[in-house]
Amino acid sequence: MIIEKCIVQSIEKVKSNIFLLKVLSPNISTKGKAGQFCNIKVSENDFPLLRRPFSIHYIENESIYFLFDVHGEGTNLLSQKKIGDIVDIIGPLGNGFNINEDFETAVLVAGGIGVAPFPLLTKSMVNKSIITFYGARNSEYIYDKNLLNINYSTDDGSIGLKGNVIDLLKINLKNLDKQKIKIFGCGPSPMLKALQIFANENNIKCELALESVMACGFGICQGCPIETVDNNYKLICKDGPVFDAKEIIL
Amino acid sequence: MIIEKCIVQSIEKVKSNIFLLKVLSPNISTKGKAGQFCNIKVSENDFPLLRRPFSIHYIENESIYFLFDVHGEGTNLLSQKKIGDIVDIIGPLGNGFNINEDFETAVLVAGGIGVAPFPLLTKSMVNKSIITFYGARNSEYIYDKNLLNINYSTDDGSIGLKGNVIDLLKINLKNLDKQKIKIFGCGPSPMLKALQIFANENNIKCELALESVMACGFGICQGCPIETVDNNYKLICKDGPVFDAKEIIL
Amino acid sequence: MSEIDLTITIGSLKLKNPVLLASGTVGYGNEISEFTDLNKIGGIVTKSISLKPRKGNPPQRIVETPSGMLNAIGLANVGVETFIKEKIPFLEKLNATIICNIAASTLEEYIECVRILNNENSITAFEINVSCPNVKDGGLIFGNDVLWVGKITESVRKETSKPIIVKLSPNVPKISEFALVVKKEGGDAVSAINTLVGTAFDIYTRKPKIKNVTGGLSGPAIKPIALAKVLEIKRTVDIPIIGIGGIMNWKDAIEFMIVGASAIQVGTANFINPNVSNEIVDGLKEYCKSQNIQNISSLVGSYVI
Amino acid sequence: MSEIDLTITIGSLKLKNPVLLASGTVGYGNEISEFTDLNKIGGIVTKSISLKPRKGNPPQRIVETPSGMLNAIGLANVGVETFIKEKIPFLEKLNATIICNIAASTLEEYIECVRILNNENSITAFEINVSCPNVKDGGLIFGNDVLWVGKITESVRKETSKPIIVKLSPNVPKISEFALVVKKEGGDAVSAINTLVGTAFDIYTRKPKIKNVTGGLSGPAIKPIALAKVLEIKRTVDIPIIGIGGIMNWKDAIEFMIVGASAIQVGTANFINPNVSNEIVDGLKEYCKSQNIQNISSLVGSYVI
Ligand SMILES: Cc1cc2nc3c(=O)[nH]c(=O)nc-3n(C[C@H](O)[C@H](O)[C@H](O)COP(=O)(O)OP(=O)(O)OC[C@H]3O[C@@H](n4cnc5c(N)ncnc54)[C@H](O)[C@@H]3O)c2cc1C
Ligand SMILES: Cc1cc2nc3c(=O)[nH]c(=O)nc-3n(C[C@H](O)[C@H](O)[C@H](O)COP(=O)(O)OP(=O)(O)OC[C@H]3O[C@@H](n4cnc5c(N)ncnc54)[C@H](O)[C@@H]3O)c2cc1C
Ligand SMILES: Cc1cc2nc3c(=O)[nH]c(=O)nc-3n(C[C@H](O)[C@H](O)[C@H](O)COP(=O)(O)O)c2cc1C
Ligand SMILES: Cc1cc2nc3c(=O)[nH]c(=O)nc-3n(C[C@H](O)[C@H](O)[C@H](O)COP(=O)(O)O)c2cc1C
Ligand code: FES
Ligand code: FES
Repeated sequence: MIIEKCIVQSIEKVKSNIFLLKVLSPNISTKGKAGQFCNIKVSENDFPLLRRPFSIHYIENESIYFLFDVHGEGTNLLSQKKIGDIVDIIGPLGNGFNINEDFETAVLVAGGIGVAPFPLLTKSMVNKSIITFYGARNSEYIYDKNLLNINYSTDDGSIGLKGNVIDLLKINLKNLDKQKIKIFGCGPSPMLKALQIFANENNIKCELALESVMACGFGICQGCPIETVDNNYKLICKDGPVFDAKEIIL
Repeated sequence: MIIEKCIVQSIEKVKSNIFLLKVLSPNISTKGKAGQFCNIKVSENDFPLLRRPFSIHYIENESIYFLFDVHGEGTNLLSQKKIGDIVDIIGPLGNGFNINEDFETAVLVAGGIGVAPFPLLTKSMVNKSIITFYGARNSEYIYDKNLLNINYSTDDGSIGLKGNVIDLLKINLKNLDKQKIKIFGCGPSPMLKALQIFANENNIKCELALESVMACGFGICQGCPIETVDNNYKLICKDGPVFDAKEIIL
Repeated sequence: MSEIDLTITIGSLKLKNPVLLASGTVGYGNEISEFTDLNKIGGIVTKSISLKPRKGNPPQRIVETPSGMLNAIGLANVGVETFIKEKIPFLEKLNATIICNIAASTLEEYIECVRILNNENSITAFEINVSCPNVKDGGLIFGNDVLWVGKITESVRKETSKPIIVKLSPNVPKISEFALVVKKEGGDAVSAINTLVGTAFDIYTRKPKIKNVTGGLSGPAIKPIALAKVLEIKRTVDIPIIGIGGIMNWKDAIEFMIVGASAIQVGTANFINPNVSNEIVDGLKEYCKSQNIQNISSLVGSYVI
Repeated sequence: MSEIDLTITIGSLKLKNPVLLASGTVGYGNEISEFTDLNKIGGIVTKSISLKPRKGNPPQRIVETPSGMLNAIGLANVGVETFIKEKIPFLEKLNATIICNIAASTLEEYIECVRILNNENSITAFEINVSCPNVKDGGLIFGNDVLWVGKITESVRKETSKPIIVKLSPNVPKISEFALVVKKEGGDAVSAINTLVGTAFDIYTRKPKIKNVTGGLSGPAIKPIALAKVLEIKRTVDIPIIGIGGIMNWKDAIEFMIVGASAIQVGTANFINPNVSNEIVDGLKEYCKSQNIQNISSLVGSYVI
C-alpha cells in the first residue's frame, strides 16, 4: 500500500459516459494485481472529502489504467482531469482474484462498468483459456478492449443477446465441464447475487468482486462490512474486494 | 442587479500572482459603472460555498474585465478558468464612484490590487484631468494598463518612490489646488485609513472604495456593516462599496 | 395526470407550495425580488423583528467555513414600528404568505411584538425565534430551556389566533422535548433548525474571525444534523415541522419532506443563488411528476425505515 | 533559536507532541503504519474497546455529506481479551503514547474494562467514550446526561491511577457542565468532540442512507462547532482539553490549540491522507519557528478576545 502522486498521461471518453484514465505510477504499477483497486483523490482540495475507489483496469509498463463511469460529483471531477495533472492515489488495495486455483477455463462475467478489472485479469492468465460474458444497457455502454472471447448481452438487444448477462451465461455454459471452470464476476449487486446463486447451486468455483461505499479503503474505518456465511463481518476493502461466492451473504 | 452566465473570453497571468479575466457579459456590461462590483461564483459545485466579490476593472463592448490577486482557495479556482468556461456572475452591485461632483482633477490613489476599479474610472472621466498614484510591494505587483499620469511607489523602491503611496501622494499634491481636486482611494484598510485622515484634515473631497467579507453582496445578509459617523451601520455591499471619506469610521 | 398539487396545510396555515425563504436571509423581500419571483414561492419569513430597532453586532460578522458559514449579525433590524411603516407595504403586494419572525430579550417583549403585529392583515403567521445564538439577552438562554420555550409559546398564544410557529434551537440533545412543549402550549408548528454555535480563529492574530467570538453555523455542512432533528421530532411528536438547514436545491428539499417536514425554508442558499427558491419549486414539481406523486403533501414523513 | 519544544503535559500524561490519532479512525495502528511513522506522533487512541467483542452495525455504515461524513460503525471491535492478545503486541513496540479508548453499555462494564486493562503497561492512559451516537445501549444516554458522566468518571477513577480522559458529546447545550463534572470526579482531561448526530436519506427509495438511520457526523463540516465547544470549556473550567473535530492540517491543529486544546486528535483526515498526522507534526514545528514560539505549550488557550 503506497500513496503516490501520479501524472495523468491521458484521459479520454471512450464511450458514452465511460472514461479511460492513464496515469504514470512507477510504484503502484509494479505491485498491482487484477482485482485490486486504488483509492483516488479526485480533487486538490477538500471537496469532495473522501477518495473514490476504482479497480485497476490495466497495467502497462509503469502506467495504470482506470476505466470509470461518470456517476456523481467525484467521478465528474475525475473526468475533467487534463494531461499533466497530478492525481493522488493510494494503492494497490485489497486482495486480487485468485488465479492459482485448479481450473482450465476462466469465465469472466461483467455487468456494465464491472468490466473494469477484467482486462488485467485476462492479461494475468496466460496459461488458461478465457471466455468473457459482458452485459450492458446497450452497445453505447460497452468498452471491450483487452478482453478475449467475448459474448455480449444488452438490455435493448443493440448488441448480442437481448437480456441480462446471467441468462447469457446460462445459455453458453451448458457445453463446458463445470468442474474445470472458475467464474469471476464483477458488476451491480443484483447481478452478483444471481451469479452467486447460479454458481453455488451448480457447485462452480466462483469469485465475486464487490463494491461498497468506503471511507478509507484499507481497513481503518470499518465502514465497508460484508456478512459472511459464518455470521461475521469481513471488510470489503481489506479482506476483499474479491470474495469466494461460498463465503459471503449478498 | 442581474445573474448572468458569462463565457470566459480570456484569462491571463499579467503579473506575479495577478490575473486578468475577461468575460462576455451582454447584460451586466451595459449597466456596470466604475466602483461597482460583481459577485462571482468561482466553481460549479458548492465548494467554496460563497461567491467572491470583485470590482469591475474595465468594460469594453460587451466584455467585462476583472483584475485579481490569488489570495486563497476561491481566487485560486478562479485563476484556473479556461477560455470557454461558463462563470456565474451577479452584478453590477453597489454604488459606483460619484464623478458628477464639482472638481477639476481626479486623484486616483491605489494600493496593491486596489488599482482594480481605476481603469474604468479613468475611462469614465473624459472631461476631467486625472493623476494616478499607485503603490505596491514591488514592480512585480504593478499592472498599470488603462491608467493615466501614473506616479509609483514601492516598498522596495524597485519602481518609483521607495515608500508608501500616501507619502507619494503628499509629496505630489502640494502643487494642486485642494479645492479643485477629488481623491478616489482603493486599497488595503491601513492605506484607506491614512488616506481618510489626510483628506479630511485637508478638507479634500474624497471617496473610498471599501472591502468586507460578504455573503450575499446585495443587502440581504447584513454581513458587511461599516460604522458611520452618526453612529449607525451602513452596508458596504449595498450602500457602498464607495463611501465619502467624511461619512464613515474606519 | 392532472396538475400536481403542491399546496401544504399547517394547521390553519395554507401555503401554495412548501418553499419558504428563511428569516434573516432575505431581509424584507425587496432586494431579492430583483432576482426571483416572490409570487411563485410559498412564503417569506421576514428577518427577525424586535420591539425596538437593533444595530446588530460590530463587524466582522461573517466568515466562510467548510461547506458553511458562521454569522453573528446580532438580529440587526428596523424594529416593529419601522417594519410596519416601511417594510409591510412592499410585502403586502406579494402573492406569497408572509410569516413574521419575532425575536426578543424578554417574555414581555415577545408578547408586545405579537400584540402590535397581530393587527397587520398582511401577516399570516408568526415565527417565534427563541434560538438566535448571537445575542447576549434571550436567544439561546430561552431556546435551550424547555420551560422558557413553553412559557413563551403559552404567552404569545394568548395574543393571537394566527398560526404560531416556534423556531427551535438545534443546540440541545433532545429537540423533540421542545417540540412537545410547543404543542402542549398551543403552538401550531415548529421550525427546525436555527444555526449551531460555532467559531473560527485566525492563527496569526489569534483573534476570533468574527467580532462576536462565536456565530451561528449554517449551510450544507449542517444539513445532516438538521435532517436528524426533523426526523427525531417527526418520530415522537405529532406537530407540523418546517425543515431548515443547508437546503441548496430541490433534492435537499425533498429529503427534508421525506423525513417529516411539511414545508422547508431556504436560508444561506439565497446568498449564492438568489433565484434558488424558484428553481426548487420547479424541481419539486418535476420530481412529483417523475415519481407519480399527485399531492406533494403525501411526501411528508414518508420515510421508509 | 534552539530546537522547538513540542512536548505537552496533561496532568501526569506526557506527550512528545500534541498530535494524536483519534479513536475509531486508525483501528489498532497496524494498517496505518504502512503509510505513516507512528513513532513520530504524540500518540494513538485505539478504537473503542468493549468488554466483549462487538460485530458492529449492518451495512451501509457510512455516507459522505458536504465536507463531512456520517458513520454508524456501532463500535465494532475485538473485545478486551483479543485486544490484549492480538493488538497490544504491535502497539507496545511503538514509541508513541498509547491511549486506550473504552466504550460500554453499563457502568459495570466500564469499570470491568478499566480494571482489566489497567494491568497493561503499554497503555498509558484511558479515554472513556461516553458519547458514541451509534449504539442503542449506553452511548448518548450516558454522554448527554451529566449525572451519568459524573458517575462513570468517579467509578473508573477508583480503578486506575493512570490518566483518565473523558470524551464528551457535543450534542448538548452546555458542554462545560460536563467538563466540570469530569474535573470534580477526578478525571484528568476531557476530549471534545465526538461526532454530532446526523442523517441522510435517499430521495427515491426514501430509505436512510445508513442502515442505522442516524450516524455520527465528522470531518471539516463540524470544525466550527468543535472549536466553539473547546473554547467554551477553556473559558469556564480549568481542565486540560484534547481538541477533536474536522482537523485536516496543521493550521486546523493550531486553531484548536489557540482556543484551548492542549493536544489534538486527527480522525476523518486519516482516511483521506493516512500520513496527515506526520505532516501536522512538521507543520506545527514550522509554524512555531516562523512565529518565534519556543514551547508549543505556550500556544494553548492563547486566544486574544
Ligand atoms: C473496490 C471498488 C472498485 C470500483 N471500481 C470501479 C471502477 O473500476 N470503475 C467505476 O466506474 N467504478 C468503480 N467503483 C465504483 C466507484 O467507486 C463509484 O462509482 C464512485 O465512488 C462514485 O463516486 P461519485 O462521487 O461519482 O458518486 P456519488 O454517488 O456522488 O458518490 C457519493 C458517495 O458514494 C460512494 N459511492 C457511490 N457509488 C458507489 C459505488 N458503486 N461503489 C462504492 N462507492 C460508491 C462514493 O464513493 C461517495 O463516497 C468501484 C467501487 C469499489 C468499492
Ligand atoms: C467590493 C469588493 C471588491 C473587490 N475587488 C477586488 C478586485 O477587483 N480584485 C481582487 O483581487 N480582489 C478584490 N476584492 C477582494 C476579493 O474579494 C478577495 O480577495 C477574495 O474574496 C478572496 O477569496 P479567496 O477565496 O481567494 O480567499 P480566502 O481568504 O480563502 O477567502 C475566505 C473568505 O474571506 C473572504 N475574503 C478574503 N479576503 C477578502 C477581501 N479582501 N475582501 C472581501 N472578502 C475577502 C472571501 O470572500 C471568503 O469569503 C474585493 C472585495 C470586495 C468586497
Ligand atoms: C446571515 C444569517 C442571518 C440570520 N438571521 C436570522 C434571524 O434574524 N432570525 C432567525 O430566526 N434566523 C436567522 N438565521 C437562521 C436561518 O433562518 C436558518 O435557520 C439557518 O441559516 C439554517 O438554514 P440554512 O442552512 O439554509 O441557512 C440567519 C441565518 C443567516 C445565515
Ligand atoms: C468511522 C469512525 C469511527 C469512529 N469510532 C469511534 C470510536 O470507536 N470511539 C470513539 O470514541 N470515537 C469514534 N469516532 C469519533 C472520532 O474519534 C472523532 O471524535 C470524530 O470523528 C471527530 O473528529 P474528525 O472530524 O477529525 O473525524 C469515530 C469516527 C469515525 C469517523
Ligand atoms: S473502507 Fe475503511 S475499513 Fe473498508
Ligand atoms: S454582503 Fe450581504 S448585506 Fe452586504
